[in-house]
Amino acid sequence: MIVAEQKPINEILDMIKDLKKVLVVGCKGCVTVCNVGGEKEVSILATSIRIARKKQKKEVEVGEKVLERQCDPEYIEELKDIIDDYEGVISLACGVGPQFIAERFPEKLVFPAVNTKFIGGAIEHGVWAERCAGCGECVIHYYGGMCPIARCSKSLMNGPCGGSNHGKCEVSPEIDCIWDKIVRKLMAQGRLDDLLKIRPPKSWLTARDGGPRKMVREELAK
Amino acid sequence: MTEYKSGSNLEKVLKAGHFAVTGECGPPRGANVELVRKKAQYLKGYVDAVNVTDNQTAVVRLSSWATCLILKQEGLDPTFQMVCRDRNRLAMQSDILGVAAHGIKNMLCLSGDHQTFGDHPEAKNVYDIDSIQLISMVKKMRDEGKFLNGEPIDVPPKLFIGAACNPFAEPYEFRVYRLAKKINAGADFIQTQCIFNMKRFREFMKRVVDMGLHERCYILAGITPLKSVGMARYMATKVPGMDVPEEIIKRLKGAGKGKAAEEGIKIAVEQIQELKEMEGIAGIHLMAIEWEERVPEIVKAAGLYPRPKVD
Amino acid sequence: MQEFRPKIIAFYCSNCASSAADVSERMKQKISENVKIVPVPCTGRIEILHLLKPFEKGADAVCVLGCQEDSCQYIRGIIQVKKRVEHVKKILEKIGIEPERIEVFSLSASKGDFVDVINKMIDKVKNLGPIY
Amino acid sequence: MQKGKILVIGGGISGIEASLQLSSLGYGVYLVERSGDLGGKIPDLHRIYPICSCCKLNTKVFSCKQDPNIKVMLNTEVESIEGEFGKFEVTLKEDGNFSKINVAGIVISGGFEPFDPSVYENYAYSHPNVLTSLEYEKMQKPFSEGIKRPSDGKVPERIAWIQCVGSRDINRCDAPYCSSVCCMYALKEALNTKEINEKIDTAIFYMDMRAHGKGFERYMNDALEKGVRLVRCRIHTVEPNGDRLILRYVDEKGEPYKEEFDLVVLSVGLRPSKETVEIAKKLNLELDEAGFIKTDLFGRTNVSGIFACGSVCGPCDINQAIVQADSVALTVSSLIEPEPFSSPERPPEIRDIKDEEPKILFAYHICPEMKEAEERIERVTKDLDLVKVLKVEDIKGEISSSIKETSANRVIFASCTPSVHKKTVEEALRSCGLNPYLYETVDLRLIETDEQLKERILYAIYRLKKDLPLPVTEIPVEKHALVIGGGLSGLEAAVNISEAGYPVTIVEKTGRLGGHALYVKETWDGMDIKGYVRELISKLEKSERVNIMLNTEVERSIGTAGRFLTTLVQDGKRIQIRHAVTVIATGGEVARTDEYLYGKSDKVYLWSELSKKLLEEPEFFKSIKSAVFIQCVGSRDKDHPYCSNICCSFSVKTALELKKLNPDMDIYIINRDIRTFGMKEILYREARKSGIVFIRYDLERRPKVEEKDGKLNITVFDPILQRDILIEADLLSLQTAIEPNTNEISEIFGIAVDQDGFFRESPEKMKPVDSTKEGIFVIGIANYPKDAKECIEQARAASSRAISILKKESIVKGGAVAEVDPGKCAVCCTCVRTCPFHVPYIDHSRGAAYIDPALCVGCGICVAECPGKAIKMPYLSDQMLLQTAEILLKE
Repeated sequence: MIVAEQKPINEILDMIKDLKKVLVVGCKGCVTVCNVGGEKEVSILATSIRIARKKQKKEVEVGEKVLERQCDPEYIEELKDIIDDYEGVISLACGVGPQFIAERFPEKLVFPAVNTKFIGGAIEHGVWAERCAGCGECVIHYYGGMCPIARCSKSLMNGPCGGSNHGKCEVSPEIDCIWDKIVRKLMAQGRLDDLLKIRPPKSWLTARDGGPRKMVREELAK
Repeated sequence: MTEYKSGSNLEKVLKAGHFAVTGECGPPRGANVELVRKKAQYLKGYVDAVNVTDNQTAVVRLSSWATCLILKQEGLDPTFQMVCRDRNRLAMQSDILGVAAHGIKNMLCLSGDHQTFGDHPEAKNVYDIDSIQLISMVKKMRDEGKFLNGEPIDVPPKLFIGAACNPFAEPYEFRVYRLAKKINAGADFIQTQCIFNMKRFREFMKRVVDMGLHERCYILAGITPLKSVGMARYMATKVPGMDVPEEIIKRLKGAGKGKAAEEGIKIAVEQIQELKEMEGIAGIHLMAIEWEERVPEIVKAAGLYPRPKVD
Repeated sequence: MQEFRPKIIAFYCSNCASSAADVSERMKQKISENVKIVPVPCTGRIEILHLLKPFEKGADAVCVLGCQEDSCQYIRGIIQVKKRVEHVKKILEKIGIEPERIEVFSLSASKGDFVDVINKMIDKVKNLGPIY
Repeated sequence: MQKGKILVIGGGISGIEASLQLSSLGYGVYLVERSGDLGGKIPDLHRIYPICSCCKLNTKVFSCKQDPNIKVMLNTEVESIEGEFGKFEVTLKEDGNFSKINVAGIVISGGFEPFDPSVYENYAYSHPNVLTSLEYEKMQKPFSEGIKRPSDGKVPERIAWIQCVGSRDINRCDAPYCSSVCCMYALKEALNTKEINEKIDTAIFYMDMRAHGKGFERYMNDALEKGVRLVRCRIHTVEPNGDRLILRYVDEKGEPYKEEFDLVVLSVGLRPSKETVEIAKKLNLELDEAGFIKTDLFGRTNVSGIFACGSVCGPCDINQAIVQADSVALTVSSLIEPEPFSSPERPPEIRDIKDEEPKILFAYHICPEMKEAEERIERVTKDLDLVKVLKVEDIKGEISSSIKETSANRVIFASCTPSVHKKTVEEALRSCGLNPYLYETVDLRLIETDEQLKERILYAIYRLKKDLPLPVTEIPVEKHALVIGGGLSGLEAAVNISEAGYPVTIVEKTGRLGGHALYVKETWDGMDIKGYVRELISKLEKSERVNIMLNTEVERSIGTAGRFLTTLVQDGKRIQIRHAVTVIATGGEVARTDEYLYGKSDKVYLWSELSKKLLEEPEFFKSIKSAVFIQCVGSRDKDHPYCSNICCSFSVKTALELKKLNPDMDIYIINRDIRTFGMKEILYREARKSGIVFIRYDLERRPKVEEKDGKLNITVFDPILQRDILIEADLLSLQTAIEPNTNEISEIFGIAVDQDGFFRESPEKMKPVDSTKEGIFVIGIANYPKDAKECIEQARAASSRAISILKKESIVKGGAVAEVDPGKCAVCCTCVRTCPFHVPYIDHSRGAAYIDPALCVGCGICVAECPGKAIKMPYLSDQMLLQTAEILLKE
């Protein structure tokens, strides 16, 4: 899933400081599951805004709405009937949501309330970790099912650098050295030969380096 | 007549079978050419080649290639260092051509410390290719006369290719294979991380020799004289992949107040003596960090002065 | 000028805070009328929004009175709510409200701290003055 | 088998508990009490360590009074008992009227009476400022005047407690035993005094501080921290000096001291109740040397059909009395077929009140002294939307009759500790065909004004109108018991439950049954434990109802009383079993140590090793010339701040045994206190008589052990001689702490442990073998270190309570539980991960998480965690919680 985190509330308040009517819009997709943009967080943000503006003695009217997903235009359409009551929209979806809203309602101000972080999963309750960098050409089968592109701080493709330390990355003891894991796993599997092969430089053409990406599936697209 | 890959002084010394000594010069944090020249004077005549670091520890410094040029003017044989952090494959290849064009003949290929350690932690890193891919790219440019994309180079760069090796980083059991991988990729010489734990290094070298890796490439053992107990502690705890055994720290402490530096140099000299006898070791790489002025003394004490002249 | 009498909402665990209240009673301590106490079966039920809402509705402070971390009948209730209170503190701080206006307390069954902690809270909030 | 009803003589806590337990096992019970009410001595106590007593007892008292199968007969004495086992004919006398009843068995639970100190002239008991501990306790009770000096009503500045008055003394009071409870009650009284007025100096004069029970040592440390003084000496004389009293004593060093106090409290010991002993004598029951009724392990007296329990059988605290009462009920049920007065009534079907107009009944329960509160309630409730306001004594009975009378469909219950009465209120609602969760409670404590009370009642009314609990369902009880742990306690429980006719699965981690008991020769009073355990094992092996699973561990367990689902792993294979009750007896281990040359010298043993060696090679000890025991090794210290209870008795008992093997052996027991509580005191006396030397040490001055020339050299500071002495020894036994095996099990079952790692008892209190979760019983060493006899008693008590659950046909679940809305569920697994009890799972056929209402405990944690707001708890809805501030802050 897409993992995101909420922006500091003061930043959000600053974005909307000149508005009197805002609509807070959540999404029931990834951001609900990662506890950042579902029904719960919509209410928390809306309440926080009300308290803050009451404190600032600046009137505000905050609406609350949660959409099924903000990455499909049909659901964005559901805002049609209520959006006119507001000057601006705060989206708690990943980076896709506010853009879809902005595209659909060009006259409205749209604000992102979350920072989209990475593609990852929950390794335990409340802890998410990055697993994929969206490079466009998956190579994890060479590496025991682990991705050095997303999970090595230096995206090294040919083995651990000299900074690997007790299974942790030189960048921070919070980060696992993925190469330590890859080496141990492949050696345990008796795949030393694979480790000794020199992997050639990767083509980044499939990644974002090749320009903004778009995908058309001929068999699906109209 | 011997066939040289680049014909650098270092390559010649090694090929002639001498026990090589390389030094290191950290470029200044500015365009202070005088400082570079001063450091060069300390080293001149005492080392066979001088490594010039490339934004070491991700701190911005005078560029490696520019510093190399100054050293060359001072009559030293510089080793151009390049890390994968700051350049993509285009910039790398053009810089490689650049140094070769100016007569620089050694190059050390590294991954580079992560930028979060340095003075611009907000920077975007590149890591387009990794150090091993860099080694093979340089080799391809030199030996096949081709760019990475396979297109021909008009006058290929002649460089003696080096790589780094840290026998003390984890996973230990893999380190010797990683060394093999670098040699397979095309490394002509290896400079190791500073060695303090001689026991572990002996074990490592035994595996290197067993695998015959020392016959395929020159291995220079990294030596850093310790200036103080504080420095030793810092190295032991703060620098990733560094193994400073407690007895070394004890020994420095035991030397008494104000005498730790002398003891540090003594330890370094003892290490060099042992390394001279160690099978598979072709020389040492002396990294006297911000302590270049003591290099002559160490080289002399280790019986490695004067340096041989090979033509 | 009229004295400022802070309005406080106190959620409390009807299992554990109960014994602490008992001791307070015995020590003849009193609770101010402006403190509104709300029993819940376990403080683990209290969400961030429940803690935030009273501020919108005019409370000057909110507190949660639960059990000791190692004696929660539902094992993790008090631990969870403590984290949520921490989160609410961060929100309050960022919107310019003193984070001390929300607190969570683990009461000890043997000490009469039920009223004690509430009174301390009242004193603290009195010093802070009204929010709005 | 005999069949019939049971007579219980004595309405103190053991009699009450025995009656309730017998009733739940199906008996009709006559509960006869001489005085005007049930409860025995407890109503006089200010608090029961560590909490308030009256409410907890009241629940049990009223349960007795309401129970159609318990006939409570107050102001009644037993005139005569004729006949024999199965056919006793008892004549009772009530206010001069005689009546006859026929019973199959008799349980005597006549309790104790405090020792009368007036026989001692030297304690100046006739002085107004010298009180017994019970008299002092009455003075401390809530709503009474507070602590005053009786002679002039002044607040005392200094109070002294004198321990062992009428205990541990054969010279003058004929009490060779230790009364077990006095050290703790003195600490409690002193600590309560400090809490009421911390300026009062409190000093306890004692010989050995016997804080040997669960949580006692911490309580003692807490008292010390709060400034309670402990002075080690025996006080011989109390000298009156006007209103004050002088105590003269010499400390251990022989230094004389003189202190003056305003009050002196005599910590009087326990004696068997005189009246009961008289009955016992009439029945020819055997008494022990101290005059208590002699029973076997199961509570049987020498006369068949007559049983006894509680402090009439020897000094015991409230928890032990309850355990014994439950155990004796089990014994009765194994010998007598139950005959009830009436068969249990099935409560009416639960009706749906969704469309009914809310009608709220307000019931309150308060202590008689709370006049002011009562008036306030009457004032405040007058104008509120309530169908009736009533003060209740008998909570269940009066609430249910009022519901019927007013056709109320919701209840507000107010009392000073409503959490204690919740079950009773639920039962009342259920008995009227209502969802048992249709009530709110109002805690009457800390209410000072009418406004406060009104606000709380209004909030309760609002909630009752707003939130309706989920409908409840009846779930059939799984007629199967799971016992975890194959040691003495587990075996005893498994045997009892299976003999009562229920299938039992007993799980043992290791490859053999028996546990530590296999290495114990006998108990302190000579019972052959090893043999007893072997007998239990053979019974289990023969039983068709018992499934013994060795080398098996528990992986997880969910559910509550009536229905558990537990996964076991045996040889890597997973086996799931369903059961109604869980008995956990995972035991404990003797802690290892690296002190005192343990592991370095072959002459140094852990006590468990010594016990084993003594069993296997008794010959070895004949050549030993000198043996030393060191007590409290790594125990009662920072890491183990509790007393392991049995080590003192072990050492004294073992020392005596060594003396028997080799009368010339020199034996030293180096200790911090000798805690041979209860009848074990007699053993201690015998040990001193036989020449065993006891030397006390402090944590600051521990003994030192060295090995020289094949001998152990033990140096210890003798506080009496005031110098180090050197002992040459051939053998050293180290009595280390007992550590519980509770870690993983407590997590798997979601039950709490105390600060020392032993299982915590139910928050409802006065349920010593119930864990913090209904239907899970915790017994044996894992509950707290105790001797074999107490382990067996606990196992029997737990079996007895387990059987009363197994006997039920169904349990009611629902109401205050969480429910998933499949439409909103994002199947994100948050509930699966955060439920402390591992109840939710993803049901793929629903495409949503599922929470089994039978297993949910209703904590609300998943409701709060669910990111999609898909889990509801109608009992405490979001809507309600969000409006709370609005309702309460309304100007």
